[in-house]
Amino acid sequence: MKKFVNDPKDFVAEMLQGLALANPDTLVYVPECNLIHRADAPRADRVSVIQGSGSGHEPAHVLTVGPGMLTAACPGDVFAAPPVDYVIETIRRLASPRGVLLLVNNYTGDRMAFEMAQELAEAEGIEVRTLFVDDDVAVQDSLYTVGRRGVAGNFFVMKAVGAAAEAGASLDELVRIGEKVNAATRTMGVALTACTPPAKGTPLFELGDDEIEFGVGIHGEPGRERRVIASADELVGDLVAAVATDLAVTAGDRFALMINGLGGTPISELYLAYGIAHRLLTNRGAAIARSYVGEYCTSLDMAGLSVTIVRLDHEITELLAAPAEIAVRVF
Amino acid sequence: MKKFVNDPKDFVAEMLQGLALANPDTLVYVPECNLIHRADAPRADRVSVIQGSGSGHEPAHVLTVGPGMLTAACPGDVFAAPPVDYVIETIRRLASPRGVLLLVNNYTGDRMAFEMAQELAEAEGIEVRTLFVDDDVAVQDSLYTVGRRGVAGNFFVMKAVGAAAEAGASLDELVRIGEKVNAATRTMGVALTACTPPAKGTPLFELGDDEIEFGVGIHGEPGRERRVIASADELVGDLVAAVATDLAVTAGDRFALMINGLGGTPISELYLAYGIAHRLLTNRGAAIARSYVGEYCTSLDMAGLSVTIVRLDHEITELLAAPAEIAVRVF
Amino acid sequence: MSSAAVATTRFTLAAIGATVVENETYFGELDAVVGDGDFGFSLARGFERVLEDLPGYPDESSAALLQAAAMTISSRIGGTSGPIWGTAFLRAATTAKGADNLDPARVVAMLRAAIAGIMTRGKAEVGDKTLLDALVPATDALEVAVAAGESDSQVLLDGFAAALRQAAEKTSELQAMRGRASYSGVRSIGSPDAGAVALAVIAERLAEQWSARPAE
Amino acid sequence: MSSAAVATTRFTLAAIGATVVENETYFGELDAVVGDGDFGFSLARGFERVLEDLPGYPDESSAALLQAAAMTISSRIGGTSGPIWGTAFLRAATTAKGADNLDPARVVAMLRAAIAGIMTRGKAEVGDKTLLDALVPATDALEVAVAAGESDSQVLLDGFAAALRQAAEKTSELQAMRGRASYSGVRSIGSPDAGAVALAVIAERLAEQWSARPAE
Ligand SMILES: Nc1ncnc2c1ncn2[C@@H]1O[C@H](COP(=O)(O)OP(=O)(O)O)[C@@H](O)[C@H]1O
Ligand SMILES: Nc1ncnc2c1ncn2[C@@H]1O[C@H](COP(=O)(O)OP(=O)(O)O)[C@@H](O)[C@H]1O
Ligand SMILES: [Mg+2]
Ligand SMILES: [Mg+2]
Ligand SMILES: [Mg+2]
Ligand SMILES: [Mg+2]
Repeated sequence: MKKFVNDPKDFVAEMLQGLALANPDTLVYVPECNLIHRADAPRADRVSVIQGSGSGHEPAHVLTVGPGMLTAACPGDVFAAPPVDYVIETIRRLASPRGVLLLVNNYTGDRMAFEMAQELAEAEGIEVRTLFVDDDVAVQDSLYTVGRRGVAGNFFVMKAVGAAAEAGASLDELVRIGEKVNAATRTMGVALTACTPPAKGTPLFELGDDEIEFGVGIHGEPGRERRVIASADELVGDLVAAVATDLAVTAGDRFALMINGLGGTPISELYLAYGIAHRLLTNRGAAIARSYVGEYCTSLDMAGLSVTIVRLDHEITELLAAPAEIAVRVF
Repeated sequence: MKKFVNDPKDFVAEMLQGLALANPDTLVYVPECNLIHRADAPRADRVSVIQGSGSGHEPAHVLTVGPGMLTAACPGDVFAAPPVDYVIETIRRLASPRGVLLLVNNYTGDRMAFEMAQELAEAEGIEVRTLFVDDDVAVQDSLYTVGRRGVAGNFFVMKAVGAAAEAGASLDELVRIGEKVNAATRTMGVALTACTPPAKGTPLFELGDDEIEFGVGIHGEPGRERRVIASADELVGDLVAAVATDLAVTAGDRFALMINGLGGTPISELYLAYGIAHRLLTNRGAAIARSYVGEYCTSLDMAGLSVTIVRLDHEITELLAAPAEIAVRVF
Repeated sequence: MSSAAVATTRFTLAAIGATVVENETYFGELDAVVGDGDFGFSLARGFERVLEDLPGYPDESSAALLQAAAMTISSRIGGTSGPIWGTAFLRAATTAKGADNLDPARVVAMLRAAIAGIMTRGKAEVGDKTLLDALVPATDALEVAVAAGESDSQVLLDGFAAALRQAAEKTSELQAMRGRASYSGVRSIGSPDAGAVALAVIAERLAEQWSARPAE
Repeated sequence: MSSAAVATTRFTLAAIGATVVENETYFGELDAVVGDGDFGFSLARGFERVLEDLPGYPDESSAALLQAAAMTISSRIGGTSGPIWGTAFLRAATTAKGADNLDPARVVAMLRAAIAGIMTRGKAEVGDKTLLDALVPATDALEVAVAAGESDSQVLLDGFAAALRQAAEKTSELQAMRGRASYSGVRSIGSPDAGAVALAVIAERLAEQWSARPAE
C-alpha cells in the first residue's frame, strides 16, 4: 500500500485534525465523537442539519459543513457508519429548539445507527426527523430488499436542505424539500479500479488490466456487472442511459447534471465525460441548467465516476443556486 | 490503460469542450488555438492575464479562468507547451490597451513558445510582459542550468496577480506583484505512483510496490531521488523541511500553506498531510494564516502531493483573500 | 452469584476479544469479497477496547459483565456490526440476569434472545446470508444436545462450534439479501458470509481454549 | 529550379514525416525514461499534418517547400520540439534559397544553419545531451566526407545516418543539462537522448528508401 498514512487506526482522526487546523475559524472538531460542526452551531433559530456516514467519501460529508449546507457531519471509520453513541452525542451537541434533521444514505449500518440514535434523542426531548437518500439506480432489482443506495446524489439533498435551513425553514418544510429532491435525483457509477482502504492495505477487489465494474457503489463493494473497458463515449453513454431511463427524461425537462469523480480520476477526464453526458442529454431534448464537475462523493482512491441527474423545478433551482460557504477552499 | 478517453488525439479538445459546455455563460472556447477565455474579455480597462502550459495539470490553468484570476488560459497537449501559433493567436484575441501579462512556468518549451509569441505580438504593437514562475525547490543544484521549475506555487502568483488585475492595476504593478509572490513561494512534491498520459497508454515510469519518487515534477518526469515508502509523518516532514529551509522560515513569520494533490490522491490523505505540515511549521514558530488543501496543479492520475509555502505580507494576504469566481464549482 | 461463574464469563469474553483482534485481517478479507472490507477493522476496534476495559468491568455477575461489554461494543463499533453485535450482547446480558450459573439451558436461552435482537435490529431472516445463517442452526443443534441430556460443557461447545462452521460454509450457496453484499446480486453466491464465518472461528478458538478456563 | 530537385525534397519530407508518424510510440518511450513522454506525440501530430498538407505546398523550389513545412511544424508542434524543429526547418529553408540543386555542400550548409538556429533557440550547447549531440558530430562527419570528394548521395547519407546513430548512442554517457531530462540530474546518465535517437532513426529510414527517390 502506498498512501499518506501513519497508523491506519488513526487515519480518520488525523484527517479530521487536519481539516480542523485548516479551518480554525469556521469549524469545530470534537474528537470524542468524530464530529465536525459549524463554529456558530447550534442556533436557536435554525434547524440543525446533520449528515453521517462512513469516512472515505470526502468531500462528503465533513467538507460540506458550513453556512448554506450542513450544520455538522458525523463520520464513522472508513466505510463504516459511525457508532450509535457518536450519533447520539452529535445530536445532543447540535440540538436546536427548531429541531434536528438527520440526512442518511440508505445503508443497513447507517440506518440502524441513526434510527437508534433518533429514538434515544427523542426520549431526551429533542425533536428529530430523518431523511434517507437513495439515488443509485444500479440497485433496482426488487430482490434487493434493502433498497437503493445513497451515493453522489446526496449532494443535491444536502445543498437544497442546507439552503432552506439557512433561510430559516421549519423541520417539516426541510423534510418535504429533501424528499422532493431525493425523488428527483438518479445516479449511476462505474469503477475502473478498486480502492484500497488504509486499514486493509490491499485493493478491495481484483480487476484485470482491461476490466471495470459497472454500477459500482461508493464503498468499494463490487458493482452489478464486470465488463471490459470501452471508450468514454460508450461508458458514459451507458451511465446516462441508465439514469435517463430511470428518471424518464423527456424533451423540455430541465436538469442539473453532475459528473462525480470517485477519487482517483483526473479532472480532465471528468470534463471530457461531462461533455459527452451533456450532449447525450440535450440530444434527448433535455436542457442542462446547472452543471457540476468534480469530486462530491468519493471512494478513497478509486478511479471511476458517476453520473447524476436531478430534474429541476423552480424551487429546487433556487435552492441549488443559493450561496454556500463550505470547507473546500479552491481559491 | 483504463481511462475515460475516446481517441487520445482528441483528449484535450474533448476536455475543453466539456469545460465550455459546463460554463456556457462565463467561458468562451476557441478550438483553433486551444483557448479558454472569460466571456467578458478583453476589457479596455483591465490588463489581460494569460497563463499557458501543457495540459494534464487541471485545474491549472483552464479551470482557473474567471473574475479575480486568469483572463484566459492557453493549454497545449498533455505535458506539451502550446505551439507558438496558438500563443500568438491567444495574445491577439485578448489584447487590451492596458497590456497583456503572460504567466509562464519555467520550462524550456514554455519559455520558448511564450518568448517567441511575445516578440511577435510586440512587433504587432501589443504591449506584453512575461512573468516566469519557478517555485520548485527540488531543482536546486546549480548544475541544472535551466533553473527551477514552476509547479503548484503558480496558483498563488495567478491568484495575486488576478486579484490585482481585477482591481485595475497596471501592467508594471502586476509584474512587481507577480515577482514578489513568486519570490516568496516554495514547493516540493513526492509521487507515490507514475501517471499515464492518454496518448502513451502506459505509466511514464515504473515504480516498485514500495517505491516513491521524491522531488517529482508535474509532468511525470522522474524526481531527484527514488525512495522507499515511509509514514506520512516522515514523507510530509521531509517536504516541509525542504521548503522551510529554502525559504528560511523563522519564528514569527506568517505563511499560506498548501497541500496540493497530484491527481490520484484522495482528499482524506491530503487533509491528513495538511495536519502534519501545519503542526511542523507552527512548531518552528511560524503562523499559518491561510490554508489550501485540494487539487491545484496535478499530473493526470499521479498519486502524490506537494507542499507549498508562501511568506505573507499585508499586500499578498489581501490579494489572496480577494474574491474570485472560477470555473471549479463545488456547490 | 458464584465468583467461579463470573470468572468463566470473563474468560469467555477475553477469548472472544483475542480471537477477533487476531483475525482482523482475515475477517476484513472475508467482507471484501462482495462487501466493503471493514468488518475486521470494525470488530477489532471494538473488542480491543473490551479487552482493555475488561479488568475494570463490574464483578458482581455474568450479566453485569456482559452488559458492560455490550456498552463498549455499541459505543466503539460502527457499521452494521456495531448495532448488531451490541444488541446481541445486550439481549444475552438481560437473559443472564438473576442466574447464578450460566448452565447450558441458560446459554441456549441467551443465544435465542441474541438472535431475536439481531433479527429485530437488522430486519434479516434466516436465508438472507448473514451471521444468522450460522447462529440459528447452531443454536438449534445446541438445544437438541442439551435436551438430550448432554451436560459436559466441552462436548457442547465443540458441537456448537462444529455446527457453526458447517452452517457458515453453507452460506456460500446463498445469495445475500441484506447488507452491502446484497448489492452484488447473484455474484454474492459462491463465497461464505463474513459474519457467519467469524462466529465459527470465534467458537472454535473458544472450544480449543475451554480446558484452560478457571476451575468452577 | 530543377523540378527533379524539388521532387527529391518532397520525397525527403514525405519520408521524414512517415518515419516520425510510424515511430510515435517509440519516440514517446524514449522521452519517458527521464523526460515526460510527449516527444513522440508532439512530433507525430506535426508531421502527420506535414504529410497531409504536402501535396498543397508550393512547388517552385526546395526552399519554398521546406519553409512551408517549417510553418506547419511551428504551428502544430508544442513542447520544446515545436520551436526547435520549426526553427531548424526554417533556417534550412533560408539557406536553401536560390539553390538550383541541393548538392552535398549545400546540405552541409543547411544543416549548419539548422544547428545554429537550434542553439540560439534552445540555448543548448554540444554536451548538454540534446539532439545537438547527434546532429553536430554527424554534420562534421558529413562535411569531412564531402570535402574528401565523396559525391554519391547514397554513400553520404549512409555515412550521415551511421554517424547520427553512433553519436546518439553515445549520449547515454551524458548527463542532461537542458530540457525536462535535466531535472533527473545524474539519473539521466545511462539512457540516450530521445531527440538524438529520433534523428538517427529518421536518417536510417531515409537512407534505406533513398534508392527509391525520384530520378534526377
Ligand atoms: N441486516 C442485517 N442483519 C443482520 N446481520 C447483517 C445484516 N446485514 C449484514 N449483516 C452481517 O454483517 C456482516 C457485515 O458487517 P459490516 O462489515 O460491519 O457491515 P457493513 O460494512 O455492510 O456496514 C455481514 O457479513 C453479515 O453477517
Ligand atoms: N534546450 C534545448 N535545446 C535543444 N534541444 C532540446 C533542448 N531541450 C530539450 N531538447 C531536445 O528535445 C527533446 C525533448 O523534446 P520534447 O519532448 O518536445 O520536450 P519537452 O517535453 O521537455 O518540452 C530532448 O530529447 C532533446 O533532444
Ligand atoms: Mg461498512
Ligand atoms: Mg513536454
Ligand atoms: Mg462491511
Ligand atoms: Mg517531452
